Amino acid sequence: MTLTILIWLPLAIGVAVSALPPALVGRATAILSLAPLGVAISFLARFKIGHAGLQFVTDHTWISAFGIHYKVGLDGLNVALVVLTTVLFTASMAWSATREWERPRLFYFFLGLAQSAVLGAFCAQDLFLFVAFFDLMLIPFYFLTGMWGTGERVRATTKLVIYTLVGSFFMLVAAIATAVLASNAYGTSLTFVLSSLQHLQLSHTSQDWVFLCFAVAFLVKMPLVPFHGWLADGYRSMPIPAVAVFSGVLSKVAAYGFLKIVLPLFPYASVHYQTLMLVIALVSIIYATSLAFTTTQARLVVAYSSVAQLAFIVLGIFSLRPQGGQGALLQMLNHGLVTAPLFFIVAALAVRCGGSEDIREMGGLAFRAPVLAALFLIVILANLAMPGSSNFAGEFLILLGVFKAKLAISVIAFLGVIGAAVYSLRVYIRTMHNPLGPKAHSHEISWRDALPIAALVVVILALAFYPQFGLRRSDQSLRATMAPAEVQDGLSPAAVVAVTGSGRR
Amino acid sequence: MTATTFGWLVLLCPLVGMVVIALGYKVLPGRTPGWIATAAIGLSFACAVVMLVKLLDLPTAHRQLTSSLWNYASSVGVNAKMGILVDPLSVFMVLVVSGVSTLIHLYSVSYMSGDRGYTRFFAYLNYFVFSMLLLLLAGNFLLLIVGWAFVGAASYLLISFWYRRTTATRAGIKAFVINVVGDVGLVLGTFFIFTHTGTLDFLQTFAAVPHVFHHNSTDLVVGCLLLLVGAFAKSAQVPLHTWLPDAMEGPTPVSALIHAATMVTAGVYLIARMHPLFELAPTAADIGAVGGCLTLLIAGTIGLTVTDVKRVIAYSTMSQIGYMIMGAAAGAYSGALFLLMAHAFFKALLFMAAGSLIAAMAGNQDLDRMGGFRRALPFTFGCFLIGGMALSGLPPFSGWFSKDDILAFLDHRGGGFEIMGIAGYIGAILTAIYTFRLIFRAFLGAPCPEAKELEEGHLAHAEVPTNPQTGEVEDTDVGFPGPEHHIAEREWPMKVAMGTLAVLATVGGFLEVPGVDDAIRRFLEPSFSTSQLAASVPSTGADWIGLVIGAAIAVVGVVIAYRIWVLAPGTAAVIRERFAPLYRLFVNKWYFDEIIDYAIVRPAQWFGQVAETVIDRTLVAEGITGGTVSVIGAVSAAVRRTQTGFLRYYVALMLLGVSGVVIYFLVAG
Amino acid sequence: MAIGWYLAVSAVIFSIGAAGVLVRRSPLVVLLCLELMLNAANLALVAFSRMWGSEDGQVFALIVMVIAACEVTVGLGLIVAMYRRRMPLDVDDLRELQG
Amino acid sequence: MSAVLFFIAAIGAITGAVGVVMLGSQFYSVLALVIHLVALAALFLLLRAEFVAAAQVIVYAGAVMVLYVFVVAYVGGGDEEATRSGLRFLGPLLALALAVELCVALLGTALKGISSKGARFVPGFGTPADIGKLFLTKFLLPFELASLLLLVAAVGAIVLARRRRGLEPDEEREARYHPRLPAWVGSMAEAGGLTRFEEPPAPPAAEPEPESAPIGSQS
Amino acid sequence: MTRVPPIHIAATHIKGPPIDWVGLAPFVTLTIGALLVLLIGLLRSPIARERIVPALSVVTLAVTIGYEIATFHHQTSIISGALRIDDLALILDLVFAIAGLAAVILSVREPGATDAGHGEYHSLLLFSILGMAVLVSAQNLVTLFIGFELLSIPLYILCASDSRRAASLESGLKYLVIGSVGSATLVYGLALIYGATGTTDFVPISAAITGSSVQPGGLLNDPLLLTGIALSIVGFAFKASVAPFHQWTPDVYEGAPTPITAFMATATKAAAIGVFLRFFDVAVIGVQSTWAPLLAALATITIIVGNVGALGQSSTKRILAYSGVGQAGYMLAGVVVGTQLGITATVFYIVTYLPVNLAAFAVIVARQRQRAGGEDLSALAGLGTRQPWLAWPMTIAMLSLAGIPGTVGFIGKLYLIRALVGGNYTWLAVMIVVGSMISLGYYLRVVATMWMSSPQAESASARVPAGGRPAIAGGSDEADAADAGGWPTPDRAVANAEVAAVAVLFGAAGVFFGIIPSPLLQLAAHAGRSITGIF
Repeated sequence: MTLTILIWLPLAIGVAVSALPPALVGRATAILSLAPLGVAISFLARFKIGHAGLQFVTDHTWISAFGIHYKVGLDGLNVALVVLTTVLFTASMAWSATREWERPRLFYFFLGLAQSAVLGAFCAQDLFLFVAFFDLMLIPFYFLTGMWGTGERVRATTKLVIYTLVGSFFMLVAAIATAVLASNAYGTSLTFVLSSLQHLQLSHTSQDWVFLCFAVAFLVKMPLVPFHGWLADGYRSMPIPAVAVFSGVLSKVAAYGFLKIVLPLFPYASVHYQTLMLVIALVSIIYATSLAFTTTQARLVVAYSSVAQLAFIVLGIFSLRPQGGQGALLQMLNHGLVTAPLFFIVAALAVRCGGSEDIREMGGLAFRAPVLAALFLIVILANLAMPGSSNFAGEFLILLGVFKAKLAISVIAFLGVIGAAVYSLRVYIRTMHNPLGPKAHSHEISWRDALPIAALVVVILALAFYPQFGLRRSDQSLRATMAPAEVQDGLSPAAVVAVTGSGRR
Repeated sequence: MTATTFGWLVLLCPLVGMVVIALGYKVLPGRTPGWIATAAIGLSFACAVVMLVKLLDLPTAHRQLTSSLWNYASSVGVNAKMGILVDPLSVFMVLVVSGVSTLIHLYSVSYMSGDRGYTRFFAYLNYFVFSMLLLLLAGNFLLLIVGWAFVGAASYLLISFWYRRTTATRAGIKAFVINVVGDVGLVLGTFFIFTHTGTLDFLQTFAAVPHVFHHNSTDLVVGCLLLLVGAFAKSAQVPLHTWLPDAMEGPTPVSALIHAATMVTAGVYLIARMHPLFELAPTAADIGAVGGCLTLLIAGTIGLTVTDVKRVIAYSTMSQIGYMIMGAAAGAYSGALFLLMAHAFFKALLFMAAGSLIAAMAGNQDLDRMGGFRRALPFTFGCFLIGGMALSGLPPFSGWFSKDDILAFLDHRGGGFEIMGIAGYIGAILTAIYTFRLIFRAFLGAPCPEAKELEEGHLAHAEVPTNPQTGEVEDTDVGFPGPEHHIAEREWPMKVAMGTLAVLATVGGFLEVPGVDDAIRRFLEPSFSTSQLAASVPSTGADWIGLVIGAAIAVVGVVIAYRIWVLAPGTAAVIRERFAPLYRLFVNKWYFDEIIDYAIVRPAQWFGQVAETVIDRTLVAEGITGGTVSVIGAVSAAVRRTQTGFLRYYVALMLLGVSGVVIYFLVAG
Repeated sequence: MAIGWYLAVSAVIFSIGAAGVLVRRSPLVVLLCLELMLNAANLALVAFSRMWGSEDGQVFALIVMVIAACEVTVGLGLIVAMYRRRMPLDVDDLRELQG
Repeated sequence: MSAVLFFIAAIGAITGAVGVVMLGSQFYSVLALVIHLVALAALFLLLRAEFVAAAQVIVYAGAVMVLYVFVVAYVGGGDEEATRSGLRFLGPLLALALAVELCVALLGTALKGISSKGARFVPGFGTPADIGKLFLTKFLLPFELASLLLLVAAVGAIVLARRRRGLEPDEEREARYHPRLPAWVGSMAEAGGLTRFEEPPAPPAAEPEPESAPIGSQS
Repeated sequence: MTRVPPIHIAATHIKGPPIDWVGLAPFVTLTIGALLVLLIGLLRSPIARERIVPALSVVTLAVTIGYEIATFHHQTSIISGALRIDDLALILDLVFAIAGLAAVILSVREPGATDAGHGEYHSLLLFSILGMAVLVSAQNLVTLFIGFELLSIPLYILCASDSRRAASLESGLKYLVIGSVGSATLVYGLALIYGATGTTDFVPISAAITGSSVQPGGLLNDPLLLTGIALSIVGFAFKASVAPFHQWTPDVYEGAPTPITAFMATATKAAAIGVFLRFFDVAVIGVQSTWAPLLAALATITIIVGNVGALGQSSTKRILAYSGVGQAGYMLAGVVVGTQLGITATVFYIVTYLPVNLAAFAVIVARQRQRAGGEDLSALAGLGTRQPWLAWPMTIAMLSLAGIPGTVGFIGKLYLIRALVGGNYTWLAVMIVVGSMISLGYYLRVVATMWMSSPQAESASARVPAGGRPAIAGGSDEADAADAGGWPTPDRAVANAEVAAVAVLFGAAGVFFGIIPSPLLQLAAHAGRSITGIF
């Protein structure tokens, strides 16, 4: 059972189901999508904790001319994210399966393709392979948004793709440059394999511009201010399952890229631009938060809140402290689990308000929909990272890391925590509480809608009791990936051990 | 089965209760949810008692037990376990909380019956108790913060329990956000301490503190101040107090449980728990004490003018907690906790009585419309009177012993604390005045219509239910107090609960009679073994002097109140005229809401608007995106315009290119 | 005469041909002008072949001559076809394809 | 002596060229080109390129020009009104610039040969014999390809210039005594006389309705 | 040079050069095939003309391809150094042959072919391929020039072959005139080079440039030579439609019969870039320091102009034309580097560019057969639902041209960028990337039209543009009816069988080699190595 199977299984399913009559495709996909989930969980189960290195590695030469390998593997950084991916995609497919889609075969094919691409991006251990998957991820969403979206879908999807591909293309150049310059500098043969590139550090000047290219690609994908131009339109037009996985998983790929590629490969630049990145993240937090409690579109509240969350993640990564990194990883997991059900719930709310997602027209929905209200409450509390939720554990670690790195920034970042409480509760109260809204016709959530949400809520609650689940596997790998930057930052490995080890008496 | 096992059980009972009630929301009939909830809390009280016993078995030196189930978040140097700390302090608090909660649950069983949200109410209530107990038993900072935020969330849920009331939801979000501010303070303070100690565990921290911090070191002071922010937000101390009066939007039992007996006292617990830190950072401690002192004065003044029954009690709560904070910060830990316990008793009692009173008024809480309930609600009147006397510190009620214990300690410490002590006495006189203002106006004097109706034997019911705050007509299908009301006289559970508390409020003081016994101090001693302040106690004589002064002041206050509202009812108006500006200041609650609104809320909203309209639409959408697009578009248009279709133009351009290329080569060559 | 003179002449003729392509609108005359340009090239080739005393240039010139003839033939054929289609014999009116 | 001849020929060539460009009537332009070609042939002779000169006169002034004249006659080469566009002035300027550049290039070279009268004359240089020999040896391939190219040109001329149905000026009249000409009429097949007048499967597109088929968009 | 006195000259003395028939085989095949096709085209029976002729052309091309594959690695220079047969030439020949094959198949039922007579049409096509083959393996100015013309002149005719459309004739004339100006410039440039070096063979030329055989210190700064190079650059650039010599491209591409457009867009461009490689990396590599910056500048301009020009177009053919301009810019960038890696990258890019472009044009042909104004972008609306077997190849083509992973275009870009970065032309690599970003604007537009716009919108805008005509007379109404009715009537589907086949085949190739590029990469690597003397 190699990773390759896991990666390509969803696509295979997507292709296979297109043989079925359209009526059945949805259910079939939803059921079959349990297979990748199962496989992923089996990997999680077999994952050996306490190893920094890769596990379940598959390594074939793909393009020998460039030393490009098809190398996939799991380590502490991506194992949880892989599982998250399968979980969210399964949830989305389950959610879609109970609805009518025109051209269903295509729809589920693209969903499958998307899942394969995301899994590939997470598992890729070769720089070029990662770039390829990273760009490939976009295509299915281009179609999903353009064909099944709402409103100005074509405009929105074009904007989305161009915005993100602009970044990706720069990243392509940067990636190739990384390999080429490295091989020139050290006289080795051209290779894109991350593990080997890690030993071929680039000169400081090249690191600087390469880093910026990567950063742009990732920041656009997340997106952070000021690269969020596509966000509002894109999220507003995407069909719910697509937007759920997009903000749940795809944005994580970018964050993961920082952790997996940028930090180990360009430690000098990471330290050099640390403050810049932290400031960008900080600005995004403040900015997205203020937008989130201004906008009246329920969906956009979620969208902007995820921008803020991702900003927190970046904050954690670029604290260049293991606590921050761990927090970021945990937060990736949590945010994915929270944002997807939120989008499903937004859809459910829209159904109860004549299709409108404007919170001004909602209100008092909790009446006659206590289950929906309860689910929503749990998710929203997790979203505002209430202590006791795993999100809080993540934010706690992130902010602790930043606190150690740059005190002032962490203090300001706490404004984001408060803001999160404000806008989350605002959207909850404006929809669920208060007098009955003008268009509101509340009724209890149906099983088919509740199932994916409830499943995810269960996971959220489980994590809330045991956040360690998201931390214990990544510990070693994270230290490994952070080490170069830390050394570069002046904290020698010894110092690192001192800082981190002091707690464990 | 050690004490910690029962500690876990204490936590488990309410949690199970909540889950059961929540899941059974469709099937549980009638008052069953209420009984289940009460049973759950009662059980956990029982466990707490057992825990106490187990703890008392141990020698004094070994009365600090920890136990952890699993790693909560422990990686890269952070060691947060799912662990509890059982020591006299926590046991004491657990006992108070679970005990009072049991009674309040019992009270609610009947008081809330007839409410559409009956099941939800008890689920929330159990959840709250669970959170509170978690807060108290937490063995490390992370878990403390968790419990800290949980109680905040529970309080939010219960404040906006009648969620169709916009006033209720607004009050809820206000409470929640201010509590989050507190959480943030707590977290940041934790960071400051953690970065030096490298551990989150309480005992390890306390062990490490003396070694890593020198006296009054900046980081420690800042950290402690941030902890104080948390404490102040939770305990409604100036300037983070504005949520508490609004929190009265919640059902009365909620006010009794959360906003009087338990949650709001968490701040006191925190300071007591963190005393090793505070004693090493006196600056922070003193600031805390001052804050408490200010609060008790400000709250007292406001309490004089407010006419909403529950709000008066709420302000009195603020001022009482002001005493506790002041005391705890100054080092009178046992005194503060003593007052905390006593306050839990008599303040819960007061709220319950008020609840009964309000029920009799068919939901109306306006003091101006009340009067003469003495005969209509004899039991309630009795309870109210006991509670009032305890609150205003009349001997021999619990309030007398406890509060004046603190004040005596302050005088004993001397210096700046003397002044605080005096302020405390001023506060005491205010307390006595507004408390008895309440009693006299509500129960004495000419009976109001509702009172009369009740004397004829039937309870008044509002024909059109309206929101007591805004007066707008209530949305009655859900999330609303419910059509019928329940008064203590007719519901034995309420009677039992109130009666028990009345007794406790009366005799509770005798746990600690200077010179006679000091059960509480002795019991708590192990928790404060390291503290120098706790060791130095005023002499018995000093204590007694303090008590006497306190009693005298209380009596004076009562007399003044009697003079103003019973003998010469017009006086109040006269005073109001005389001190018009002062009155305006008090009746507007010192304008705190307005200040916060203008200083923080509005700017934030304004920035949000600007961000959306100006920055996002104009700058990002038009500026960055649109700019690029339009530039490319212009170039594209230019290119296509040159494509005229005129063959000869093509040739011309080509030849132009030729000469250009040739020139390049001639120049380059 | 020095070779340079011949080359100068060829350059002039080449430019005249180019100018002709630019200013004349009748495709026929445009073809003639193209002939001029090719002939200029021929002159240059022959001059160079004289200069180097190698006959490659002359061979090249002959080939160019053939090619010129071919281009002319095809061009004339096109013109006839256009005439048959009643299309205007004026390059400025051939603007159906543009943008 | 040679200088005089050169100047006469050069002037002739340039005047001819100018004439081609300036003269209003296409017919005169053709004649001007003839003059130019003859003058050019003279220059070739001065450069000892007998064979090229001869080919020039025979091929060009002979065959090609005749072809030109025929076509001009066929399409009725009327006068062409002077061009209106700005190219009228821009064009010559461009050409002038080009000429200057080329002269700079040609005369600015450091090669000695440019200013010389050319390499030492070897008897037989430029004779048909030599050229032919080159064609058969070194330039065999170009030679063969040139023949193919001529074939292509011939085919192209036929493909383009042959008559087509529905496009003739006087379609109706012709249709009367040439009912339904097959599609290949005028093709080389017809020229080869390999075809009789029987029914080829005329592609339906060969039924144009004049009114519904305006010239320019045959649809 | 030693001269035989004229007296002794007699035909008997003349020894023809030795001829390596193996190397020459592809050329011979093409020639014979062309002539045969021409003759069979004279036959009477329509079967012969409309079936055998295309079949024979296919056979010819197949045999050619066979020979080329057989003679791979067979490096010789034949016919007294006129031609050089090496892997570079062979690979490019393969490209020409495949493009020709596609063009032949697409031309079945092509009105242009019927109109010009199948024999003539196909033989001209084959002759043009022959010309390309000669051009890219020419080792001698004369051969080069005649190859250039043998490639161009048949195309002039073919562009005009559909002479019932005024547009076709117009494009023919435009192409002819501008082309002739281009070739005149080219030949003048060649003349100057000959004048500067005194020889017409590449190798001696490069020797003369660097060495001091002609002039001490070589000709590195000699204006004569440099001007010659300049003029020849223009000639080639025009063929490769490099800006600012590109303006004929959109018009001619739009006017010409679509199969011919497809052929030109792929084969001609390949030939032009191929001759760039030959000429600049062999003959005048000595002055690379002089011409490289200029070519880089031209490449940049081309990338910008091409991609930007395509943005506002309404005709798919025009969009592809402009995109072709942009792509030429990318390829030229590969030439600039002037290293074996650069050559490899360029060749590889040409190879990747071939299938997807053919697929795209095949789809256009299919649409033109189905309805009036099939080359219009609006004709593609809703294709995704109604004719996925056409929509998918087009989608793949667009994505590949845009350089999306999973398609050959991505690998092609990868290789180019790798070569540029390796050759210290990172800024040019960035230009390529910028170009691709702009290009997304129109590639995605095409895709969006196919998948995301409803057929209703399309049938509303289904107008017959000037020059547009139904492939089947009077088919216009039916076609529109069919479009409005959704699924195409079966006979149409059949009528497009071979076209759709081409589209699907090449589309599939576009994806296949995007995932498994190594074979193509090795092929290209051989091409790179076949040019020695540079590193």
